[in-house]
Amino acid sequence: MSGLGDIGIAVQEPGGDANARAVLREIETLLERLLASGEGGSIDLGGLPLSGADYELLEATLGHGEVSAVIDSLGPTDVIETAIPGVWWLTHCNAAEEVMAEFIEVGWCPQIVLAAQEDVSDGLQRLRAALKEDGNAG
Amino acid sequence: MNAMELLSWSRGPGLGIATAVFLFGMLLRLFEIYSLGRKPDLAPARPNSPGSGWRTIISRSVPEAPVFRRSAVTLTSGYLFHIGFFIVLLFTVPHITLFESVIGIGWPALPTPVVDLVAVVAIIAMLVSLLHRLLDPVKRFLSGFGDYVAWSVTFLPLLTGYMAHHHLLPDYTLMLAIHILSVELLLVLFPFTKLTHMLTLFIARWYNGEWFGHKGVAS
Amino acid sequence: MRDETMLELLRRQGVSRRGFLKFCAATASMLALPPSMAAAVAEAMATARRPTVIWLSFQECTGCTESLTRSHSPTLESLLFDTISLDYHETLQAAAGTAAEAAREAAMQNAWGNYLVLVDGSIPLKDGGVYATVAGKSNLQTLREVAEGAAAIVSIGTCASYGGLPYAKPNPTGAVPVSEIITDKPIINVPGCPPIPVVMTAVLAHYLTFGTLPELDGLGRPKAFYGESIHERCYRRPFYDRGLFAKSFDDEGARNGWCLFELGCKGPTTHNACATTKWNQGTSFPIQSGHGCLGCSEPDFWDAGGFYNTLSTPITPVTGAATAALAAGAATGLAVTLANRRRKANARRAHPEVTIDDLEK
Amino acid sequence: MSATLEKGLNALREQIDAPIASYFSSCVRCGMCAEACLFFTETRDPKYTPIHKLEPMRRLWEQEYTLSGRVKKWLGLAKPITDEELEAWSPLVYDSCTQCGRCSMVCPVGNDLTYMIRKLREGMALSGHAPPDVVSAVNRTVTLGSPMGVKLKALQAQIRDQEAETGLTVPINVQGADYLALLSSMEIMNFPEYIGSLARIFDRAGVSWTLSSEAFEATNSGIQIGQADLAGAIVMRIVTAAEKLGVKSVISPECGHAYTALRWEGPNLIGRPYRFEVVHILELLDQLRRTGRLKTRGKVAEPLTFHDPCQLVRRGGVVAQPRRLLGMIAADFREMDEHGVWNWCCGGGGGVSASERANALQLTSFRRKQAQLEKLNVETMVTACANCRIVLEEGLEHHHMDIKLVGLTELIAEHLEE
Repeated sequence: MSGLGDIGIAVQEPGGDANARAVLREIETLLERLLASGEGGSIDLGGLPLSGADYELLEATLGHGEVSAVIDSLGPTDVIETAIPGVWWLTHCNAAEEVMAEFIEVGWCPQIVLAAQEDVSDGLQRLRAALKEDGNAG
Repeated sequence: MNAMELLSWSRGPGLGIATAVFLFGMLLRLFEIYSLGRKPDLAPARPNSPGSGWRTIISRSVPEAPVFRRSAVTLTSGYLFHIGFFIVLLFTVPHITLFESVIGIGWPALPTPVVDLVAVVAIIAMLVSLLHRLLDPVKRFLSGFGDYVAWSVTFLPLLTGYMAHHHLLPDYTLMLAIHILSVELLLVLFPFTKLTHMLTLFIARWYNGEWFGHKGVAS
Repeated sequence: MRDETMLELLRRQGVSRRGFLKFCAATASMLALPPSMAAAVAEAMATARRPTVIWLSFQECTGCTESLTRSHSPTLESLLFDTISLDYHETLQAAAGTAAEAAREAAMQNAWGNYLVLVDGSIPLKDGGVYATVAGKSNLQTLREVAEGAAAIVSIGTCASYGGLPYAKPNPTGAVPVSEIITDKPIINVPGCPPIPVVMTAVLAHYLTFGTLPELDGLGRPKAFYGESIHERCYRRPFYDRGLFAKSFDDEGARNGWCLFELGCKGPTTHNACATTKWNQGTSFPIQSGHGCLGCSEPDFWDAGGFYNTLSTPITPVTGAATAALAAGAATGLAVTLANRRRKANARRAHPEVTIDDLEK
Repeated sequence: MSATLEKGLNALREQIDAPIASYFSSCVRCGMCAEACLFFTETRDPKYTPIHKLEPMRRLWEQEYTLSGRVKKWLGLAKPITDEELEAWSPLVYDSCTQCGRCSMVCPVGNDLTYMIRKLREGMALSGHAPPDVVSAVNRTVTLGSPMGVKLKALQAQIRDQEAETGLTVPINVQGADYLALLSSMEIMNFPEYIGSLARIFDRAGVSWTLSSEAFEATNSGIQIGQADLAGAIVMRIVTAAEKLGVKSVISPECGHAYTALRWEGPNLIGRPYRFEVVHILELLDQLRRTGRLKTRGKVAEPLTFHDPCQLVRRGGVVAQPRRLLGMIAADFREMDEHGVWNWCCGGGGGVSASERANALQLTSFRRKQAQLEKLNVETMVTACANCRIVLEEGLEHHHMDIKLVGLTELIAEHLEE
């Protein structure tokens, strides 16, 4: 036996892409709602048994858009705008870059990208402290 | 007792008890029958009879056309139920593995959708036969408590087996336990109800066929 | 520090609001809550106090602890564990001997009535419980003592939940699960041999977040993870439905990934999340690796027939009972035969010489 | 008079054998035997279902010969069999069963219900629950030699008439003849032409035959009432006479149950095989036909049908012979829809016609035969049983049907080649 590939076990992926189609319909509804009321929504991809075919269909249909960002907090989080503006693909990873959770978010901008008030105020304090040190030094 | 314990009991001690009662009872029934003996027939038999006991064991399964017409509901529902019951019993994978584990011989199963359809047909046929028993004046007149008990304990394994296969109760473990227990109930009551006919009808047909065959008649 | 909220703790560790939101979103996902609940989780986390947790190990193999700690890198689970105050765990704690026991007693005193007890392992009762003692105290005594001040007990693993391996026949130590000793406290069973790590952490997360026990099934298991059978969520289920079964571990069917029912898979009667959550960071689970489910998260799984015996086959052989029954049947049959023969012979003897007078009363 | 319940039950204990046990063990209460019984089909009354008629015997079997039944009886859960019950069952066991055997052919599990009714009658007879008219008939057979009380003198008178008519001698008590012919009293009294027909056919065919003055009556009321000892005594008379005359064969007359009594039950009733063989007259005639000794001329032009006597076909195996014989003399022979071993009874066999109280039921049950006949559009019905013939005549008359009845032997005799 020269490698794992020689072991005669075929792992069959559960077939079909019915779940991806359901997700795409849900995205359609969420986009309509966003345009009508300004309120978007979020879909937890981890809560669905998605097959390889499901992922392929989702990726092929949604594609890559203009924005991609990485949030580095408790491990990387990839934020990618799909080719459908307003539809965001969020992948939360841990420090070992293992996927912890995956969401499709529909909105003008994902909540997690926006700076939070307490982080901004923390930052402001840090800036002031830095300026003060600068001043002291200067 | 939780569902798993019930299932374990039904697959262990329950099955042992049921098998034992069934075999004990059926063997006893054979002794009860044959102990009564039969006088030899001193009248010379007709030579070259078209009939015999062995022939009747087979031929009695095929009714004459006028007989069929007069008892069409009884015969149709009876046939569908009996054939369906035995197909489901003998040609589903879990049952074959059971037989294989007990008697050491296995055989190929039928495709699941086929067995599934057959099970539905058998269930419907049994419901029809019950309805007929309740509505037909002769059957209603002849039927006693034991007849309805026999129907029930035969129907339950079919119904619960179908339900288990299709996961029709939220808890499959409980459903499977109920199914196995219903079969065990059937086995326990088998020798003490009219269900004994499964075995004794071969004896009855043989005696009948021999009697007629002796006289040169195929019955 | 003990009175810190979860949010405060995370911020103290330098985690930003974004990280907190991520943590809450992942927790909501883990708890199988809709994404819209992430905000509610965040809100709860912002005010939840870190609970005191005491982990008791009885007759066990440490597999459950292994399962929980064998994450090679800091994960959300480990982070979550960092947020609880694990005040006593014989295997993990640094302290030993009397110091360890003192730590436990101190933790109990400080949080009397509010701490969580996590138990792995079953409790031996035979011969006064002498088969498992710590510091001269039997497991039974320890459990009773610690449970008294507990808010709730989480039975980690099948041994604590249902007795597990020590409970298997012939059960030489008289082992019992926690639920047979403690009857006046809420108990959550997280069975499995071992349980899936995320299931353990999710139960803690739920308690942490909402301060309540998750919804449980009839066997005390959280419905969110044990609500469905392995079979129902198994990717090989279509083969079962089509009647395609592997007959041995190296046949065509096995190579084609067909259903393992005939090879003893207990998936249909086993409730767990393996088929969806999988193991080792979602890599695989037994059936995907070509081996049937053992049914490890169910009561009595050691005694439910061999692991390689089909679910529909007898647990104990029936041949003995059958032989005995046939022998008894033959003996009774002979007795009935003699009785029937005698009765018939008597009837023949009593046969009168019949005249036409015998035809009328 | 000494019939008692205990004697009856004791007879049943003696009669119940392995076949009966297998039959009762197998019944599934499907009710198909009802549709085989003309007393049910013509009344639609479920109480005439054949298996129901056996209920007292079934209970006795269960209570006395099965372990579960014995336990039930011991626990006081078994319903005992009483005189009242047997009396209530008498019309079911006697008046509404002609022993035709059709139910035995239909039962899907193979129960020979007729066999069981025959055995049940053993118990009914000795417990005093047989119909009074049948009891009287047995009385006359045993004491006078014939159920109708026909004495030798009456027979001799009929023989003289037939001898005058045919110009032939009817041999009596001829030592060493090949065949001993028997008669039924119905033939002697109602159809004496049968004697003349025999004389003419045997004369033409060169058959060596005789009648016996000691045993001329073939009918056996002991079989009908179901009492083996008395039936055996009646059979024994014939056996003694036949063996004394040293005949090779005894000819059963055109009478169904006489054939059953002599051919099938006789050796078992007397407990030994005969030193002669028994043939039905139709079997003998067919044999003569085959060997070319029976020659006929001309054919009956009008359409005719044949009524199969149950004891001859279904319970006796004489099926093809009458058809071959009719083939010689009938130009337009029409079979009934169900015939041969699947025939329908005339409604009066098995002692039913001997019982006054069964008369109305017997006429009702004739509707089955009526329906069969109406489909055929025949003017003549041939049969080979004097009892069937009388019962059919009553039925035809009662239902205002214009069909001529004739015995097959007579019809053959009428068409003998000169």
